[in-house]
Amino acid sequence: MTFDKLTIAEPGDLIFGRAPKPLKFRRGFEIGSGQVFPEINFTLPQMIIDESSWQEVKQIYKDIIEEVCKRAVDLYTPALVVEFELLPPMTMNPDWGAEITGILAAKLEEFYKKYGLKSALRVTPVDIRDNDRPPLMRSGIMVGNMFKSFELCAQAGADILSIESTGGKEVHDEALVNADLQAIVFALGILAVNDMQFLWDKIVTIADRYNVIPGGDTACGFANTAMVLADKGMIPRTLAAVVRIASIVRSLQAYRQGAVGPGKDCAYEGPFIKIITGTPISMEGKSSACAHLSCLGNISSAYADLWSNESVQNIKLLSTYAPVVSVEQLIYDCRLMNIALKEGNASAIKYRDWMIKSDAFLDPQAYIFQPDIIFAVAQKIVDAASPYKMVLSAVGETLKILDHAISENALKINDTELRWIDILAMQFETLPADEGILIDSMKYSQYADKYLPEEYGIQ
Amino acid sequence: MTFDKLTIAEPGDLIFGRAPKPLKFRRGFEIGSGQVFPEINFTLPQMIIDESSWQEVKQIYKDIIEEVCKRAVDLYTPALVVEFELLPPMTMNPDWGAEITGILAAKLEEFYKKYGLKSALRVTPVDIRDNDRPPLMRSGIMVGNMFKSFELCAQAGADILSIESTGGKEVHDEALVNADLQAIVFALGILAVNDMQFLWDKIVTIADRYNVIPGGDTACGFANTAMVLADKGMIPRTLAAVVRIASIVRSLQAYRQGAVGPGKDCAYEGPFIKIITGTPISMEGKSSACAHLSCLGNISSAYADLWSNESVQNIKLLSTYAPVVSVEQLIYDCRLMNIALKEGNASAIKYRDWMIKSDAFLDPQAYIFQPDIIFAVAQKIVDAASPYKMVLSAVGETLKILDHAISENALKINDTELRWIDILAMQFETLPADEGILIDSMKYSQYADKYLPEEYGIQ
Amino acid sequence: MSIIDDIKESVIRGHIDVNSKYPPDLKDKPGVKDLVQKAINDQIDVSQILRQGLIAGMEMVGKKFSDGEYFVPDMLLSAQAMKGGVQLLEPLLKGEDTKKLGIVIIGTVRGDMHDIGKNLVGMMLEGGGFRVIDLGINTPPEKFIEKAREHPDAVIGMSALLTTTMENMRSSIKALRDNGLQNKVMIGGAATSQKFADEIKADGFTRDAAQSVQLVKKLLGIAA
Amino acid sequence: MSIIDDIKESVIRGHIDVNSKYPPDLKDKPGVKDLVQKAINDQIDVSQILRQGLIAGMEMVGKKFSDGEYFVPDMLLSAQAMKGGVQLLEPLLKGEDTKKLGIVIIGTVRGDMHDIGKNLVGMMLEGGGFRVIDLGINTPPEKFIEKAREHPDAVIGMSALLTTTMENMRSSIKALRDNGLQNKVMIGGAATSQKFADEIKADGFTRDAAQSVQLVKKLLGIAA
Ligand code: B12
Ligand code: B12
Repeated sequence: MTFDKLTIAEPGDLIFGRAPKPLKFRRGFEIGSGQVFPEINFTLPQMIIDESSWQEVKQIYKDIIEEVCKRAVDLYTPALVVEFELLPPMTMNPDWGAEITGILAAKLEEFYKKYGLKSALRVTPVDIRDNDRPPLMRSGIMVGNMFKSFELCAQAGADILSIESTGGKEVHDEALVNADLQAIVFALGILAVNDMQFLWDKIVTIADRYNVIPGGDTACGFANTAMVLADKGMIPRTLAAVVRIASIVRSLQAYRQGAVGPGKDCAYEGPFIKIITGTPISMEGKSSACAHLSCLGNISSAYADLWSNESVQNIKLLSTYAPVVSVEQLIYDCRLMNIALKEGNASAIKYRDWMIKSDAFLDPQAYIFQPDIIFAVAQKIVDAASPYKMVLSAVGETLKILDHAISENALKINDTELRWIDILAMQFETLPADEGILIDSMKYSQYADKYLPEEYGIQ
Repeated sequence: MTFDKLTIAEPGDLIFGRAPKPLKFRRGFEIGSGQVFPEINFTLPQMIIDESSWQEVKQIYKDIIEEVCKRAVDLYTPALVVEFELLPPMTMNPDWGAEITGILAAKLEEFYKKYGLKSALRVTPVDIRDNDRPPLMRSGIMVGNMFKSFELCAQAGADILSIESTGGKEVHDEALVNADLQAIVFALGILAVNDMQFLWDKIVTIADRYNVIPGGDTACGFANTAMVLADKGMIPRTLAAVVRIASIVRSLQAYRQGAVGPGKDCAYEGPFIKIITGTPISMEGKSSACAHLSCLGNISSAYADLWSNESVQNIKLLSTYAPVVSVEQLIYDCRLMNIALKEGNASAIKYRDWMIKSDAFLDPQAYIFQPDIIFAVAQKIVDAASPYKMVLSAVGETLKILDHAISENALKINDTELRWIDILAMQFETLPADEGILIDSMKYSQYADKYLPEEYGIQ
Repeated sequence: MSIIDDIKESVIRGHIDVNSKYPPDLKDKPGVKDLVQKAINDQIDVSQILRQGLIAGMEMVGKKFSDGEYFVPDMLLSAQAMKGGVQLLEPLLKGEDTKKLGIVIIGTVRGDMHDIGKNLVGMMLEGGGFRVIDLGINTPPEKFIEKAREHPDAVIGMSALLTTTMENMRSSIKALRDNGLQNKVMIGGAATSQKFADEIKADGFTRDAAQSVQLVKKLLGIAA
Repeated sequence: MSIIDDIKESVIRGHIDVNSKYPPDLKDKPGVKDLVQKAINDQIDVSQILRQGLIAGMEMVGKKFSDGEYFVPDMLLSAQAMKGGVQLLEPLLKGEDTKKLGIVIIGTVRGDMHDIGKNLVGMMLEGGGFRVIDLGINTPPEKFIEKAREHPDAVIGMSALLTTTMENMRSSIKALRDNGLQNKVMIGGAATSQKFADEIKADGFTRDAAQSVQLVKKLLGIAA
């Protein structure tokens, strides 16, 4: 599947709740055809996962899903998506992940039959290849267990398969704190893209075999790390914005291999993918403050087809357990979006534009989330000849846009940041047009010992 | 201060962010004149409060306020209101409550000077009279400590004084689970009102002495208890709606004694008070799911001048501490409201109406939050001759409205509820027009030993 | 339909006697009291009236509540109606019929004034056939100890809703044990959890009143 | 402005040598290396070059970072520049000047692959004058023990970001103690807190890398 033009041809048509390629689910609903639904995530409280605690682990997941579904019914949610993000031991022992998947799927089925609660289950194994440094991406026991995990979870009742894959991260992590644009582009534009090709080809095959939906990937390990670091004042926000843009192409690769969405909640590159591929996306923002703070609290919901809390531990708040609190908040947020949608396009667009105005001018990471900018950057991507060139022209375009925004005073930014816009522009100039040159030069860089070229199919 | 007509004469003028009688604060901002601001609340995690833990208690409040203010600055909030709700030992030992008040006030002052963060501090002592059963409302050591607590907190830097007072609750608690409308009306329309007269007269005097603002009270102990019980399926939602209406008059009494707002966040009767008195109100909804679940998640924000999380313990979530998570969510919610307001009245009203549509038809407690109903009920209240008569005609009107809504199929409601609409109507018929008769009959009721008439100035 | 069934039915509907106007549709019709009196006059076996009429009816009520068909006030009406009937039977009943299943001592711990939840639990337990001694709110450990001494077989139920009073459950339990009292202790209240119960060595926990009857039976070894 | 000041200034600006293009405005101007070499040639006291030039400069950098004027990459540039200078001085320095303040062994605990935070801490500590031994991610207790044996005076820093790996800090600390190792242990990572640190008997905790230098000094009794 190649995308040589934008599936959503008009910035005005990029909006929450509507995607050109909606997805149908067996428990009675469709994503992307006119409504936004909550996607609830949850994880274990502070505890060890091993044989001795396994019974307790299962009980916790049973309790969570029961409570969450009850609340969803009480609040008449039109449909509910549940994400089960495996924890590392659950992928290392694929049976464990599958067992929890089975528990969740059974409960969703029960609530569908008993109360008509429409639902879908997204299952996200861990990219455990990241366990070794330098990581083995295509060989070794981790790779085997990871794919086994996908296989067993698909069997056990998953409706959607996703992953937060980490190809290229071993280089990117260090490149990021060095603010080394060349290494960042190498990691995202070459290593990551190659890995996505390899990885998603296999995931799609598994998904087809068990006839579940190959959802999508996320640049969490790259761009969300950057977002969190920027929020902590450790790296420039401008850099975080650039990293987000540079990560679009590697996430897009999943769709080139046959993924169909819904995109993963923490993939803030989602809107760019939605405009290119037309697939529905999951997003998160103020709703996921429990998982990480952000400067995209409202603007991130402007294009969401699913609205998520990313993750929260199962701990007791004053009212009840945290996952139930999250699902209630998600449901109420979705109600507003759905009422605006129901009122017609003008109202929906109005609401979308409020979400955008709310955040766009306060942070470069939010600024690039405006429809016309998403449109312009996405256009550059579909026009480029190779993934590497896509990254180059998307980043180039973004640096231009930000520079212009600053000179126009359209964007709040402090001096410490300003200095970095120039440095990044300088670095960008030095990027070779031919990726071969970059690949060679990296062999002699400080990053050389971090990655294994053959694991990415390059010499 | 008597209110014999509605200050907001048009249902269309009842909206978030705007109140006819805005309030000015010394740290640079005004509530009710065109913007909605976050009001953040927080409380201690699981721990004991005594001499041995006091240092730790203070440290926790120091940490919370520091983190919350930092985040508020990072997110450019136009202004921040902080509520410090004392815990019982802090009112029993008035010095303790004052010490924490001082800590919070100092930090707010520091952030105002350093970063220009505009802010106000609301302090809410506990109604510790509730400690004894039957409670002494006007005499005894509890009363003394309670007023001392107000006094010292006012001295220590509070900008606003509030309380969740409990006069009449000793009767109401049992009346509620018995669904005994007569006793409910007696508790709210006679006991509670008399206590509010006594209590708020004193609070206003103290506030004036230290030139701080006498905020307002809340029927939390009555109507929120009913709301929580209804949500747990223990009492009819219709009853909870009626209790909310019956509680308006007792909360209104604070304003008759000289309170000027902002109303307390958990006082969901706020919109009725706002339309009558014109004072700004604080509200909570989906934002306070951490404190209690609710069926008013969006509709409650339709008339809010402050938007609150009610309360959350200082525990660590995956991102950071829960109070910081709450303040981030509040700030983003407020941004949307303020953008709609800035766009002009049509947009603000549109957004308000979405909030209303979101919840109004799914629960009787939400149904009565529609502008025209608020208007109709409030009109009944200002037209009535005495507090008791106000309660009667407000409740009567509400029962009529709900009955009509159900026959029109304008409100989702199940059969178990339906049965109770009739029972409540029946009970209403038996209420005497003359409160003297009710007062006498209660002397021989099952509630007789629960309260002390003389503590309410009745025989 | 036999008079026993009628009794059962009127307990379920919470219709006390011919003069009581609830439920509206049964107004002026004979209620539990009237029917029980008639049954007695008809020489029907009193323990049959109690078991198959009154108790069977109350069990149905409990079920309806768990199924969300009844609210607490519905239950209270039925409980009242049942009481009316029992009062008439009591003088005629043999020992084992009147015997309660056991004693439960409940109270909200020191520093905490929340008691609605606790009261509901007490109500459920009474409905479930237990004798309930309610120590009220703001209960110091000494008070728990005193009552526990008087009733060494009683189950103790502690309630707390504040994060800052939960710890008083821990100290209350410790105080009991330090005084050599082995009464089973169950806890509850919005802020509590099974995890917390285990942590403070409570013997039991439930999230809502409905389940508390089962819990007490389990703690007393009456049910599994 | 003396050459010492120039050195300090170029460390602060992160300008390595005349060939390095950062920062843009200093391109083609002499950098730390060049200036240090010149200072050496001018016979300036090497330990003065080190202390008042390089170290003083790096201290300013740390301050700028805490004040939000610098980002991590700014710091790294300065650190690199400083290293360049130090390399030229090393052969000429007397013992006490090169001596490190102490050793810190850091690692992300077993099962956890998050290491960005840990790496930043390591970086800060090196900048702060400590020798850092990084055990990487997914570190089993045995590995901590092995290194702790080799360096009984070293401070051990453990990082964990998952709620499901925090407990491995507890077991790692226990393993150390069970093996009779008394190294001071500090912990950190998004999910951790002072409360948790106390609970698992860690000797120290900080919420961010910046404070970790102070913490280590405190643990080693170098600073209060
Ligand atoms: C009603 C209420 C009040 C009423 C209490 C009325 C009464 N007589 O109980 C009043 C107004 C007096 C009140 C006062 C205060 N309250 Co209050 N209150 C509530 C509220 C809204 C509802 C509680 C309730 O009745 N729930 C309904 C019942 C049925 O549920 P339940 O209590 O959980 O009980 C069920 C189960 O837990 C279980 N159960 C309960 N007990 C037991 C015992 C056993 C043995 C078993 C087996 C089971 C069991 O069965 C019950 C039925 O299913 C809660 C909000 C909330 N989310 O809970 C706040 C809340 C508990 N209160 C709170 C606060 C802060 C206060 C005050 C300090 C406020 C103030 N500043 O004045 C004071 C403190 C008074 C004191 N010293 O206790 C906070 C607690 C925060 C914290 N730090 O823990 C809460 C969470 C509100 C909030 N979100 O901020 N409150
Ligand atoms: C980046 C990231 C990743 C990257 C990691 C990249 C890397 N090399 O570290 C990748 C993509 C690999 C990843 C993977 C996973 N992650 Co992750 N990840 C994050 C994220 C977004 C940011 C973490 C980060 O780098 N923060 C920035 C640094 C600077 O902050 P920091 O780590 O807190 O460190 C600072 C302080 O804590 C302190 N400090 C840190 N360590 C130490 C040590 C000492 C001794 C001292 C003194 C101080 C100290 O100083 C540092 C600098 O100030 C967080 C979100 C979040 N809210 O933290 C999730 C998060 C931690 N990850 C999460 C999850 C679930 C996962 C996965 C399971 C996801 C999956 N299903 O694939 C896997 C698990 C992999 C594994 N086994 O560990 C969850 C954890 C949930 C839980 N149950 O605990 C989080 C919270 C995201 C979320 N909200 O769901 N993740």
